[in-house]
Order: sequence, then C-alpha cells, then structure tokens
Amino acid sequence: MREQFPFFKAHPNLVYLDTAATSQKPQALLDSLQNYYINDNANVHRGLYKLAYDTTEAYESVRQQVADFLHAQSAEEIIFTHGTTDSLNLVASAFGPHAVPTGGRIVVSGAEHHSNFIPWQQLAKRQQATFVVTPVHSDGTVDVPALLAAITPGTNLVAIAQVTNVAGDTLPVAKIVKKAHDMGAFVVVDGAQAVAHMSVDVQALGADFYAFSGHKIYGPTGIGALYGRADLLAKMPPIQFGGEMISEVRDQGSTWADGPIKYEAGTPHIAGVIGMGAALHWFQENVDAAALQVEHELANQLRTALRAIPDLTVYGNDDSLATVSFNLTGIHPHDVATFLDEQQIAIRAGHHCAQPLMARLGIPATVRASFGIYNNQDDVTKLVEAVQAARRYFHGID
Amino acid sequence: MREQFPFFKAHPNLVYLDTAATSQKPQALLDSLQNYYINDNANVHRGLYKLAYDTTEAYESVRQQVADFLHAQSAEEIIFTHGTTDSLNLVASAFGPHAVPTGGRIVVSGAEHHSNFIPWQQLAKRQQATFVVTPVHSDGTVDVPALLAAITPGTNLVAIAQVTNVAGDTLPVAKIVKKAHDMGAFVVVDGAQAVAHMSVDVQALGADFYAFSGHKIYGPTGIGALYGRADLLAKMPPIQFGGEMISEVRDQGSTWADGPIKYEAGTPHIAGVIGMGAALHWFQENVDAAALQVEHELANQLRTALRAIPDLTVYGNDDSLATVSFNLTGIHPHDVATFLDEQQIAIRAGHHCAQPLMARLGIPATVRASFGIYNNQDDVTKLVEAVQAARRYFHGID
Amino acid sequence: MALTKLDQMYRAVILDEAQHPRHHGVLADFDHEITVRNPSCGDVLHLQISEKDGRVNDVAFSGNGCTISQASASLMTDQILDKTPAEIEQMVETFSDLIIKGDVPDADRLGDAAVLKGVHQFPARIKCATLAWKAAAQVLTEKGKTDD
Amino acid sequence: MALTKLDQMYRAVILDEAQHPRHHGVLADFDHEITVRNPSCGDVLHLQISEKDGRVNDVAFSGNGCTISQASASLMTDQILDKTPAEIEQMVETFSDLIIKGDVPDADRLGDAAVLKGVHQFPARIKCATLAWKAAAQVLTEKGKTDD
Ligand SMILES: Cc1ncc(COP(=O)(O)O)c(C=O)c1O
Ligand SMILES: Cc1ncc(COP(=O)(O)O)c(C=O)c1O
Repeated sequence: MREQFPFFKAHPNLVYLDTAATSQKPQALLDSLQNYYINDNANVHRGLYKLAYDTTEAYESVRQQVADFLHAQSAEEIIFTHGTTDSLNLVASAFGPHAVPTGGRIVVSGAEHHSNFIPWQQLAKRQQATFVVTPVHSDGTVDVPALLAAITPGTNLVAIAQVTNVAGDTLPVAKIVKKAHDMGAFVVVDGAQAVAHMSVDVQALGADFYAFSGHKIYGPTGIGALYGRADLLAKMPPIQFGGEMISEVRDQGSTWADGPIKYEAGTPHIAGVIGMGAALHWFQENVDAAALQVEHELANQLRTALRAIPDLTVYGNDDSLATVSFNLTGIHPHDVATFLDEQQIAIRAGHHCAQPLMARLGIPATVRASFGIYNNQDDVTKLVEAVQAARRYFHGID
Repeated sequence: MREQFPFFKAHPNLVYLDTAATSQKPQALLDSLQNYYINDNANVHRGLYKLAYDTTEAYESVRQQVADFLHAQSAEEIIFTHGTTDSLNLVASAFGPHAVPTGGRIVVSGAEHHSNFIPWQQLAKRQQATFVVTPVHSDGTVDVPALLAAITPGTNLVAIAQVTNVAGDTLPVAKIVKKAHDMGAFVVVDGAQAVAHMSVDVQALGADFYAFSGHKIYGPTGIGALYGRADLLAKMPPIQFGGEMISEVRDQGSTWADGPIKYEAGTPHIAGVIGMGAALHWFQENVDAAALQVEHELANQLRTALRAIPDLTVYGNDDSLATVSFNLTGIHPHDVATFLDEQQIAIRAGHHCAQPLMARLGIPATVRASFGIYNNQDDVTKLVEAVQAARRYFHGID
Repeated sequence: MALTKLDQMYRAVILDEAQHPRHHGVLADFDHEITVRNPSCGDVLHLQISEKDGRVNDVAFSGNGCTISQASASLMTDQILDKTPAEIEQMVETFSDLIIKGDVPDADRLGDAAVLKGVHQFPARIKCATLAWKAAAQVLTEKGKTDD
Repeated sequence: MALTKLDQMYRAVILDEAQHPRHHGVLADFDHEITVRNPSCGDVLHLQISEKDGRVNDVAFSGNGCTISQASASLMTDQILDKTPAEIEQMVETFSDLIIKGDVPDADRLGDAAVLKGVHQFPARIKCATLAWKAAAQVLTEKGKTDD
C-alpha cells in the first residue's frame, strides 16, 4: 500500500500521522492530474470541439461516480464544491433560510468542527433561532442520548458529523435522522472524517445533505462534494452567479439552469473533479473493508498503548475510528508536537477547529494522531516510544 | 515557447485557439504540482510540524507574489478564491450591501461576462437598486463615453471588465475609476481576460477590487485571487465560516481572524495556490512585453485576414487584445465550430457567457478565436483557410 | 481534409431543411406551447402544437439555433403530424437512440428524420439534434409546462 | 535522537520559567489591558500593565499556552518592569529579531529573556515566543485596544 504513495519515498523516515488534516496522495492521483493537464485540458460545459466535449463527459462522469460512492439516488444529487466547508456553507446559505424559520431551532453536537458549527451559529443569528449545542462525555465523544433528547418538536435542523475529528467517534446517524425526521427537522451530515474510513450510504442513513472533501480521501486539494436529496435541491436557490449556471440572462433578471450546475458558478476546478474521480476509483479498487479494519486496529493499539502511560488522558474509545487524541498532564500539546516533530513524527496539536469541544473538556488543545491507509505497526511503535520520551523530557525524568 | 507546453506534444496537430476559456499549462506548473503532492503535501495554518510549517510559508509567499504581480500595496490585500467568478461573488455578497444602499445605483457595461453581471444584477434586486447596463458599439466594444455618462452622482458601484471576453477590447479603467470615485462610487474590475495579456497595476488603475483566475494565466484550475483595497477589506464581513478564519468560537458567537484568511474558510486549495505561484513565476520569467506584443499582432493579423472574407463580421477592433470574435452571415457559429473541429482547430462558439452583449448585438452567438503565448503564425493561417472552407461548404460554393 | 464525417452529418437535405424549414412560424391557435433552451450554447426553441381527436393536427416552431437544431426541428414537426402523443413519445425515444448510436432497428418509424443519424459521430452536437424532439415529448406529456 | 536542537530551545531555565512563571495573575489596578490570541493554536494571553511616571511599575499575565509562550511571557514581564514604553518597543523589536535570526548585536538589552534565542531553530514556534511581547508593544502604543 505504502509504496503506492510517492510521498513516502520522498520522506522515508517520516511517520505521518496527520491524515485527518489531509491525506497523502497515491500515484494514481498524480498520474490523473498530469494526464488531465497534458492530454485533456479544456474548459467544460461550453465547448463544441471534441477536446472540450470529452472533458465535459469525463467531468460529469465523476458526478455519477460520487453518487455511486455515496449511494445517492442519482448524479443530479451531487454538487461539486471546494470541500466540506464550502459544502456546509452552501447548505447553510441556500437551504438554511428555507429550513429554519425566524425563531426556529437548530441543534448541533458539542463536538462539531468549526465548519459544521459556525455556519449554523450564524444562520441561527440571522434567523433569530435558538442554537442548541449538546453535551459531550468527558472523553470527548458525543453524548448521543442527550443529542437525541435535544431534538424536540420545533427543531428545524440538526447538523452532525458522522465521525468527529478530535475523539474520532462515529455517531449513529440513521438513528439521529429518524428522530429528527419524526420531529420535522432536516439533517445535515458532515462526512469529512467518515468517507475515508467507512462505507457511506446516504440513503440508508436518510441524510438530507452530506458533505465531504476530496483531499481527506486521498484526492486533490480544492475539491469536495455535497449530496442533497433531489426534492430539497429543487427548492434551493443558487448563491453564486456567473458562467454556466444560467438558463437565460436578461438585463433585469435571470433564470437558472436545472440540476447541480446551478450551484457551480464559474469555471469549476476541473482537474480537481477529475482527480477526485481518480482518487475514489483508486480507493474503491485498493481499500477494502479488511484494510479499513487494519487501520482501525492500529488506532486501537495506539489507544491501548497510550493508556498505559502515566499522566496521560486518551480521548475517544475503542469504537472511535482512525483518530486518536490525547494529552500529557502538565505538558502543553504544542510542546509535545515539537518534540515529536524532532523525531520525524508529524502529528497535530491544537484545538483542531473544535473550540466548542475544547471548552466543554476544559482544555485548550489536544495532541492528535490520525491514521491513513498507509500507516503501519511501526508508526504506532515509534509514536508510543516518542510520547514516553516526551513525557520524560518535559517532566525532567531521566 | 510552445515546447514548454506538454499539451502541444500530446496534440501536435491541434490548433488551440481557446485560451480565453482556459489556457494550456507549462511544464513548470506540472512540475510544481507534482512536487507539491510528492514532497510538501500538508495542511496549512495549523500544523506545528516542519512539513506543515514550510507548506504554510510557501502558501503565504504566493500571497506576496500575487500582491507584487498586481502591484498591490501589501499581501494583506490578496484573498485566495476559486476563480474570478468566486472573487466577484465574494465582493457582491460581502461588500455589496455596504457599498449599495437600498434604492442605490449600480452600473455595469453591456459587454460583461455573466460572472461580472449577474452578481450585480442580483445585488441590485436585493437592495432594490437601479441596475444600469450601458450601451455597446455595433462591433461589440464598450461605448466608453456612454459608460462614463452613466456614472452619475448617486451611483454606488461600477463593475467592468478590464478586457472584455467577446470583442477583446480594453477599457480605460483608470479613467472610469476616476469618474466613479468623483461620484462616490466603488469600482470592481474583472481582470479574467486581462492578466495574461497586459501588465496590471491595481494602484495605478485605482481599482477598489480586482479579480482574476489562475487557469486563464497558465495556472491550475480551481484557484484565483481577489485584490481588495485594505481599508475596504477591513469593512467586509466574512461570508463563509469554518476552519482557520476565526479568532475565537464560543457557543453563541464567534470572532474572526484578521486579514485575508478571514475569507478563506476551510482547507484551501493548497496545490492550487502553490501552482498559481509557479505559473505566475513562469509567466514573469518567460513572457515579456515583446512576447505579448507578438500575441497581440497575431490577433490583429487574424482580424485583418477575416475582414477580407465576404459575408463575415468581425467584432472588436485593432486595439482589442488576444480575442477575436466573428460571424459568417447565414452560418450558425456552432456549425462553424464543428467544421473547424474536424480540421483540428479548437475554437469556441456560443454566447461566451455574455448574453446581455449578444442581445445588444442582436445575435445568438459568435465564433471566438483567442490567443495564448504558444500560438503562432501557422495557427492564424490554418484558421483563416478553414474559415474560408467553412464558408464555401455551408454556402454550397465549390 | 476529413470532411467525410462532416458530409455524413451535413447531408444536402439537412442544409436545405435548415435553410427552408417547414412549420416555421407561430400558430394562431394551439393547445400546447413550450420554450426550451440549450443553455450552454444559447439556442432557443419555441414550439406550439395543436391537437384534434387525440392527434397532432398542427405544429409550428420558431427561435434560433444551428443547422442541426433547425433541420431537426423542421423534420420533427413534419413527422409528428397526425401522430398521437404516445406515438410521438416513442418516436422521440427512437430518435434519441438513433442520434446516440447511429443506428436503431426501428429507425424507419422516424421517416425522413432518420437522415440526421450522421450526428452520432459528433457527440457535442447531440443536444442540438434532440432539442426539438425533447420539447415535443415534454409539452405533450407535461401539458404545457415551460422552463421559466 | 536529535535532541540537541530541542535542548537549545527547552533550556532548563525555560522549562522552569514556564512552570513557575513570574507575574502570573491579575492586577487590582492597571492602566493597560489586552487579550491576544494565537488563533491557529488557541493560545490566549491576557496582559495587564500599570504605569507610573512614564514607566511600567507593575504587570501581570494570565491565560494559557505552551512552555515557550508561558516562559516568554514570564521573562517579558520581568524585563519590562521600570522601562518606558519607548524602551519596551525597542526591546520587542530586538526580541523579534533575536527569535527569527538566533542572534542580534543588542541581545543584552533583553536580559534573561535572551535565553529564548533557541526558538529560532523552530520557526513554527516563533509566534509562541513573540505573542506576549507583541501584546505589550501593542497595548502600550495603542493604549488599551483589544482584539475582540
Ligand atoms: C471576462 C471574464 N470574466 C469572468 C470570467 C469567469 O472566470 P472563471 O470562470 O474562471 O471564474 C471569464 C471567463 O470565463 C471571463 O472571460
Ligand atoms: C469533521 C470535519 N468537518 C469539516 C472539516 C473541514 O473540511 P475542509 O477543511 O476540507 O473544508 C474537517 C477537516 O478539516 C473535519 O475534520
């Protein structure tokens, strides 16, 4: 697996444990990008010449591919965006005011990433809606019963991650959706940390909207997707204007194209779409359930080993997927990160764009190690040893 | 020059005359993208480890590079966007309501691309403002005196292309800005068709905002920039939320980061930024005023040769830059495009996202040939011959 | 110059059809009306149909478009005369298939319109050829819905 | 393990300074107050300064941050006592230079705080080291402006 990633040839001694921030890229993606720019580069949706036509076909075929990947009903339900953040903001801006009336109610978990938190907070502000942030457990995982209880009659919208980005816990989305739908609320699911680590079926989940980023699933930067149920997209006005998203433009008024391109104003990130298609194809060919299970077990091994270290708090639990957060008592996560970096271990330290969660846990930051499909036993061993060394170093134990 | 573009090795017989839609890419860009993904791939603005830090530095250094390229006062005035359309929509959404009060007045030329037209039309609608679309000449160029005359006291915002995308004419931006500023109006300049064909100095122009796309200046797709005068950006709220654009996130309210990252919610298109930097660097090293002059002369040669063909209307004039639009009487542009495509000439036929201009000219579409730095005499000759052949073919002259 | 493919699409009859389209204009009286667009190229087609005893008894189109879309509209309007909506729906499917594949067993159902099959070698032009046909199917089944 | 670079940054005195910071807390009475953040990592620093006869006569900081930012705040607060705002501004510039370059001619102006120069080998940590100093310069020159 690892040998398919040229990054690791360039960095043979690096222990990369920051896949939750961004994944490394398989050769298949690099080849696809080169091939696009060398052989197929043309603008889409406008050209009558063959090159432009073929590129448009390739571009649109990725829409079908993403639909299949998420088990959507049709390609018409897939909007290309610039990433999860862009997807979630699109829903908040375009669908939000439709879903949440003045004085309405929005519920989010206390473990959401800023990208699935602030758009709803700001929507609530605009709509003078109640913004409910639900409790978390002391290990940073979402308190699911409390979340379900918060979804009361009168709730209009629920925004949750399928997998959270600090504790790595997986939310029971189908159950949450059921409750929300029973109460008449829409559910927006942030799949940024899910798609690379589990198989996703938006119809089985019942999600109304589902967002993810290409760069976190071995794809290129600057691209992502939004799934939206067809009947809901039909109600959603565009929020960016220009280029091919139109039907007719008159001086004093315009009408919009049908379908997802209504939301894709301007020249899209064509190489990004093609590249995301190549990455998803690579992923589906190379990463099966067994491989994901190995990844999950590495994370669990790490959690177990870390728990054996004195004065160390591990967030998440053994159902958590590929993300492991922890803290050494009395040692600031930044200092740990620098120490590990000196030993060629790339991990993240900080609030992980989850300040509401940090506030709930009463901590400023955590150290976070996250796994990708290229990590191995050796990476776990090196990290554990280095964490032990960091503890000795900063506590002056020698 | 041409040999620096692998696209032309892959397509040795193709006459590519659609650079106004998107440019082909120099080897330097391809190398930069590969290098990024193989050696430097890490998320920006968050990582304490060296790889992430270095990538952040590289990312931010492109901001300075773009500032220098546009002759902005500082890197703080450069926002990375997904392209011209995204840049213009950002201004319309975030600055528009500040600039244009209820009942205000917005002026655009009649030759604007949809991306610099609909955002203002929709803003006018939201603000119940008067939306003035100014006249064009019969050759599709902007009637500058009429535009200047439309900028009356009470005008709040003027949106114009520096170079238009159908007739290729260059607007006297500095003069328009002076009039607009005298009347108390802000000026937003669409530089999509300008940056690759002339040198741009936003301070000399006096532009309040200036937008362009990377993919039209030999750079990657999915990336662009917006210049905004520092004092105006300071007044502009963010419109997308999440990730690193924050200062502090509390449950019921958030504060924003200072500077351009306030508008760059989510993981940015890092490879795109790095790639755009490489493309601009390549451009500045390889394309001097003389090379641009040659490009301009090719366009003029084409205009001259086309004017000699009977029943053929050429839009634009000899001051127009690298874009040449024309129509053969009685032959639909799409048919011309297909005919030319069969002879391996890639040109565009359509409304070029300029329906308001098409309406003014009373035509549904034009044929458009546009030049890049890799075109040559031979391309002009082949196109002229093929246009003559198309005329004979469709008019049944043999 | 590889004009063979071109010639297969732009048969003389097609060029002629586009230049002298049948049923071009507007009806004083009609039961169905629709305006459709090909947004990527700006083509507009306005179609009116009048029905009598469950069959199309008059039809007219206007708007603007390329040779292919005009010829196709002209041929389509001629072929749907005296047909029932159900028959027309089937014809539209057959036509779509023909234009995509270049050959279908039941092409003769399309009469003269089958001459457009050369379009299949120009995938970028398929939408031009099918615009009028899809409009007819839409307006006859969805009863006058327009896209505006 | 290449801990030499690390050791140069995390000198015993720095670890100790961070663990037992001076002037940590709040003042009952103060002339200037500021809260600054390092948004990329969530560090927060709250700084209060009291002035007398044009010189800093008391100072306190609170908030949270890493070893480097805490040690730096502690050393800074100690060094600016009895200095004028103009002197402090110069010190902040010198400190910034030192942390970026690792060495500057006038480093002795910084007293004990010069011990932080090892940070220059860790560019990702420069912001941690300079946070408190920039806050001091800002609050003393911009008279109490906060970032919220
Ligand atoms: C004048 C002009 N403005 C705006 C645009 C939109 O640029 P983009 O599609 O890269 O957002 C274009 C190109 O399509 C253009 O030519
Ligand atoms: C749970 C979660 N949601 C949203 C995001 C935002 O994704 P992006 O930065 O790709 O827009 C991230 C990653 O940063 C994430 O982990």
